[in-house]
Amino acid sequence: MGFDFNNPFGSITELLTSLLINLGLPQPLVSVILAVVGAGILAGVTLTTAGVFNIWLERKIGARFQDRLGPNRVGPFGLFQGIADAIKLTLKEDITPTGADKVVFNVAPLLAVMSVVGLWAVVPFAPQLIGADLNVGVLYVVAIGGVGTLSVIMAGWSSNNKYALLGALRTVAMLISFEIPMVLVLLVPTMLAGSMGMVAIVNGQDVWFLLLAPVAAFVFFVSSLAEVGRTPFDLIEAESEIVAGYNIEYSGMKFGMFMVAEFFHSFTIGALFTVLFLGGWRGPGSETYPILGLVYFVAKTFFMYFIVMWIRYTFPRVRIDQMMALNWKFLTPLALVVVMATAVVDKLALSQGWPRTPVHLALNGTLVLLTLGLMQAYARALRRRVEGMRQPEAGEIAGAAVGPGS
Amino acid sequence: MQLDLIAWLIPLPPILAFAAIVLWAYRSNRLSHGLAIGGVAISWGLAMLLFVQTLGIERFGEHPVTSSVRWLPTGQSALEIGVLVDPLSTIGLFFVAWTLLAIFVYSVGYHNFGHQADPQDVKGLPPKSGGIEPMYARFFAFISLFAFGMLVLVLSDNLLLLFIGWELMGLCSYLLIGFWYGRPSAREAMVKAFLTTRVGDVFMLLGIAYLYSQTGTLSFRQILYNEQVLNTLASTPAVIGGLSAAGLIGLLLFIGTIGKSAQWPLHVWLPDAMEGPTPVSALIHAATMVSAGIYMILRIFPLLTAGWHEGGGLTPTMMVIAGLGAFTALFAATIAVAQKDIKRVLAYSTISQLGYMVAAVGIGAFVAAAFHLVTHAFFKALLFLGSGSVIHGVEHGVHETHEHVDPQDMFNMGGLRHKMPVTFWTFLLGGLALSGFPILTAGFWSKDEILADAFAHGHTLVFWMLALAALLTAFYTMRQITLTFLGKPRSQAVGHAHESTWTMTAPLVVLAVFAVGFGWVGIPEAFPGLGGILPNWFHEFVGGALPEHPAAIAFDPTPLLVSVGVALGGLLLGWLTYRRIQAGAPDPLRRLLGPVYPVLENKYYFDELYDYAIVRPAYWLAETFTYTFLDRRVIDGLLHAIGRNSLRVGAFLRSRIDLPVVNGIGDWIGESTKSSGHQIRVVQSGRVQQYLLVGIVFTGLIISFFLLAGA
Amino acid sequence: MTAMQAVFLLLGLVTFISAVMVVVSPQLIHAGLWLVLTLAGVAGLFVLLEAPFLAVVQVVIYIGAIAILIIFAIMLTRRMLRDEGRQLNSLWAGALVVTLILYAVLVFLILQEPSLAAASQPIQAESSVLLADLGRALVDVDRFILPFEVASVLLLAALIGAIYVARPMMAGEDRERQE
Amino acid sequence: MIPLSWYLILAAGLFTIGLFGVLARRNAVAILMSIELMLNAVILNLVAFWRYGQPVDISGQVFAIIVFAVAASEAAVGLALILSIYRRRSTVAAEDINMLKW
Repeated sequence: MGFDFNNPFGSITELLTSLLINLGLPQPLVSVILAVVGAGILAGVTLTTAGVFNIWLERKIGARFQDRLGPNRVGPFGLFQGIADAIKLTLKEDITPTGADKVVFNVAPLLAVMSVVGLWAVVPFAPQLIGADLNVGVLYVVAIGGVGTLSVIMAGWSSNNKYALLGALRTVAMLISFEIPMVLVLLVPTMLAGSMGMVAIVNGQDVWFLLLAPVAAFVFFVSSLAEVGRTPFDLIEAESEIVAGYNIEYSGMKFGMFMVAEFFHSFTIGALFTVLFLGGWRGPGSETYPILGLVYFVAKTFFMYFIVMWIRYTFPRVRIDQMMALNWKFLTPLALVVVMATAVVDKLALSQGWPRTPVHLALNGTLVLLTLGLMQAYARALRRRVEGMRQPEAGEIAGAAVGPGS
Repeated sequence: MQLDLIAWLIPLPPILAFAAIVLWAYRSNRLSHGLAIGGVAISWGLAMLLFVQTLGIERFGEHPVTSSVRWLPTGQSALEIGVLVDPLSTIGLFFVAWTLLAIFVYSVGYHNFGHQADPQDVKGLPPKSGGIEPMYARFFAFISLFAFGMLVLVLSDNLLLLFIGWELMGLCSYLLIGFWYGRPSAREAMVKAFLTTRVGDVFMLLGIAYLYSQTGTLSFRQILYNEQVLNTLASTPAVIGGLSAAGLIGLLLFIGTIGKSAQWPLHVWLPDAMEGPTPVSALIHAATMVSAGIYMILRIFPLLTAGWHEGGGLTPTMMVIAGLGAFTALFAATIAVAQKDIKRVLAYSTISQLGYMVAAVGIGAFVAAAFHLVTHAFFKALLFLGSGSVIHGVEHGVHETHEHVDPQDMFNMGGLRHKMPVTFWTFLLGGLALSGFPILTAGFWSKDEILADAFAHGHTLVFWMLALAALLTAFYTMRQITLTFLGKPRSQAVGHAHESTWTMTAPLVVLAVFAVGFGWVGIPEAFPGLGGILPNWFHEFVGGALPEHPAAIAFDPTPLLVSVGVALGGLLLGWLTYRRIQAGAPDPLRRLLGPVYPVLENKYYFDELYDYAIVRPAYWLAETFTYTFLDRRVIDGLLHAIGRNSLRVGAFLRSRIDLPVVNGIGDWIGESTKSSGHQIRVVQSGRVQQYLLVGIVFTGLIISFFLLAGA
Repeated sequence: MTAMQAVFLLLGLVTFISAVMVVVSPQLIHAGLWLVLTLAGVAGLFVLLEAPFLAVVQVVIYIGAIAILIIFAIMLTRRMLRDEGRQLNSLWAGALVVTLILYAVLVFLILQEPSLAAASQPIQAESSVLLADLGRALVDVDRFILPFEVASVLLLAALIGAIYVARPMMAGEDRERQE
Repeated sequence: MIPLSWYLILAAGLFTIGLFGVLARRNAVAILMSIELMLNAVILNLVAFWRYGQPVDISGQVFAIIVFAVAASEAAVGLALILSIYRRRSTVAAEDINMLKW
């Protein structure tokens, strides 16, 4: 078995597989072990390097948005700022509040990081370079997201702090709510690619799904932002309302883990978006040189990450009722419609032999127009009602007082 | 679309409209009449589609469209409901659909749609001053239900379904006659109509039951087009001597027709039924429901005539039918001559014309009867709607002038031809059709065919009675037209009358077209000059409904001359008598006829006769004999005696047996149940988990018992 | 003992112990968290059974929805949180006896049946093919579409019912009930 | 390899533990959790039988999925009921919820 330098990751996998099978382990178990090990290594390596770098990046770019310089003391361009932060957090005192549920309190941050790192197990960086190509990869993403929710609950409850509990309740309500449109629109790339496996989805993107399903991409992006709890959805740690949310009692590296989890998560949604809608590693030449695919992937991911940051420094925070309304009255119905429409149109297009991309583009265009029209009508009705409330006539008041059903 | 599917669908829209109006739409008048008219328009469209489609079918009578489903299983067999589209039902559907549509549209205008509701109007009374009818939506609901009943009746393929439609219409007739239930006369009329027709219906139901017991089926196809069944029925002697089973069944069913089609002696309800709104009079009591009786005997024609061959002697049943029809025709015509109320004249005219058809059926003139049925439906609906338009216009004048005149009394009218031209011309056409104005009108052709048939087959008595009736018909028709439209206004109110809205006049025009034109499809081939220009399509088409195609009768100038003579003569007489009548002057006939006139005016005192002969004796029987004597004295006395003795026995049983023995046992059972309940009730702790635990333990015990026992 | 058996024993032990903890732990929220662990263990067993789809669905539905919902409900009702008194009712001893007997009988029956106890080789099947087949089977008219649709109707009914039952009473309604 | 009986014994264990919880726990939410345990045992059984029986015939998984749906409905409705009772009676102890007792 020769080592193919054009496809290094595939060769390594094959090598390890044959090695383990020779040790007497059965095939399925070997793939499980390899998946776990591979995912661990991949995620660990990627995230520790990317994490430290990301913190620097975020602070630097954020500074630029706010017309500042940002970190510039530690290392060239302040590059080592992330490392310095990490060291500082590690050295800080680790406080466990009295009355806290110690085990749960300590497990929560671990779970938080785990849930993010776990996501990377199914992210294909390049051809063959994937922790585990589960054939239910998309569903796996959702499942792991659920574990993140659990960590928030655990943190909030175990802190024995009212603000933490309130923050946790808010967060969980939000996470559970936004999971629904996210899961729904995840069906769109699944349908378009005909598989739930991440690699199959990437392979299916001869045309980026962003072009085939821009509405779904939009819904996915917005709901992932909410899942991360990034601005404009950072009301879960709104300092002015509930001090700092579920992680108020955490300090030192445990707090650091929550923070890192959040940073990773924003980065991760960039990666997921890339995989699902931007064609993953695919680009000119990536078939012949898999290494090039990795470059494409990282570039796309960072671009998405930049957009996330851009939004963070641009938009104000929404209120909780606005957030819920956005989810239940806008994203969820839209996602439902998109899923159904895409399913029908795609089936039609395939059976009738229509060109796929224009058909889907037209469908999405129609959906956008419809949505905008509906929103306009809704806004108009709302305005009319508000105006009616401002200057109520005598008869109206009497009518309202009697009301129906009384 | 398949024809049987269309046939199934035809009756549905009106019943859906009825349900929708009654349940939801009744708050909106516009929506209600929209639903009703929309429903009947869909039915109309489907009926026309069916009509056009069936025209193209060769030998349609032998291959009708049938479809049925099992409905009520009865032992081995099952009662079925189904549709039958043969030439007869096609023709029936044709005139029913047209008249329904016309009258529905007419009702919109008649009930003053578009006018403001008058706050003085109350439900149950007609609007006082031209406001919209307070129960507008209800009216449309009722007539929609009626339309359903009529369409079911026409399309049904068996007697049971026909009877259902029949009774449905009876109910609607009752409801609609009493639509203005605030008027005592309307209440009495509705009860009268209902009870009178019920007399006929009971006999009809008897006939149906007898038929079912004899043949085991009620399907038209299986009975009427089955030579064997008919022969068996015709040769089986019935329970009543001298009649065959077929004859008796036919007679019983015919009594249903007597009630429904208001033949003597059950005719008394129809004139009173004019208490309902005029569209109802036109729809139910002229065009459709009363025709249903004729339709039914046409439907069962092979059964009625079982044992009779064309040209042969009449069976007893047919003799009864022919005699009764001819008598009714003449009898009602004489009454119509002396009536003042514009609608009452038409009501008696309807009875008379229905008598014609009955007589035609009685002498075996199937096609002629069907032909007259259709043409009569058109021109009589037209006349009623026209009279409604007249009344409407005169009422308007009454409101304007505040003059207290009866808006339905013809002697108050006159000169309306200038005020209401459309109504006048259409009414004139309808009147001419009714009186059988030669060549031009449909009534001439259909009536002439009946007369020719009667003459050709030697039923001279019938022929002359009908001819005399025709003369009277022409006379009273002209009397009506002259009094109403010609001359000068005889009251101020009439001077202020004006033409009705288009929703009322448009149906008049449509019906007038049919009243004139429909006769041309049935011109006999042998008619001199005109015969053969247009094929005698009607005879060919409808005659196909019979197993044996009836032969066309040879031409004979006598009946033609007689019918032309009586028509023109009657018209002329009518015009001459009434053209110069002054306001407040008595009817010139009064002088002419002397003592006969009051008899006619009071309808031969039939209402009084029934009152003395039936109603009062019934009251007396109920009050004096049954109540006072039988009930109070005999039965009560008996009961009191039994009661007193029972009390004594009871007291004995109670004190000696019940209290010590029975009660003791009962109390003991009760008490012991109570105490054991008290002891057991700790088991019901209200704790679900305990129940579950007990359940599991016992389930385990039972399972292990069976497992161990099995092992 | 093969590696697979070791993995199974490990997972089974975790599942079993956390299941025990679910029913005995005095704090309700701990019970909820133990429940999560039990469910995760069962998900792992599904992976061993080569039903990855069910494993992921188990995580999504049970951990991500049901368990979270239960914990959420516990947190919403604060008295439950504080309720650290007696967690078992008076029947617990009887219940323990009954369940132990039941378990003993079940284990006895399972072990008695030789075909079950044999260390049989599970039949190999390509899991992605199975997944596709599962998807088709659920919407195939000839197979499971009816139960599938009924289940979805059941879910909808449960959704509506839950909202109706749990919603706070309106002011007017309250008055109505008092009357 | 792993014998089928191991799975069955484990599932039986989960089931009886759940049953014990249903029978013995005071708190209604805890009872609900125990019911979930029992349902999970059922699912485990279904999947194990499927795997060792006829994996090509997918019905075991289908039934598992339907049980998932039932479990989700049960949890939602059960929790709604418990919350409703809690709001009215301020208790969630199963033995205190005995309003229908004689």
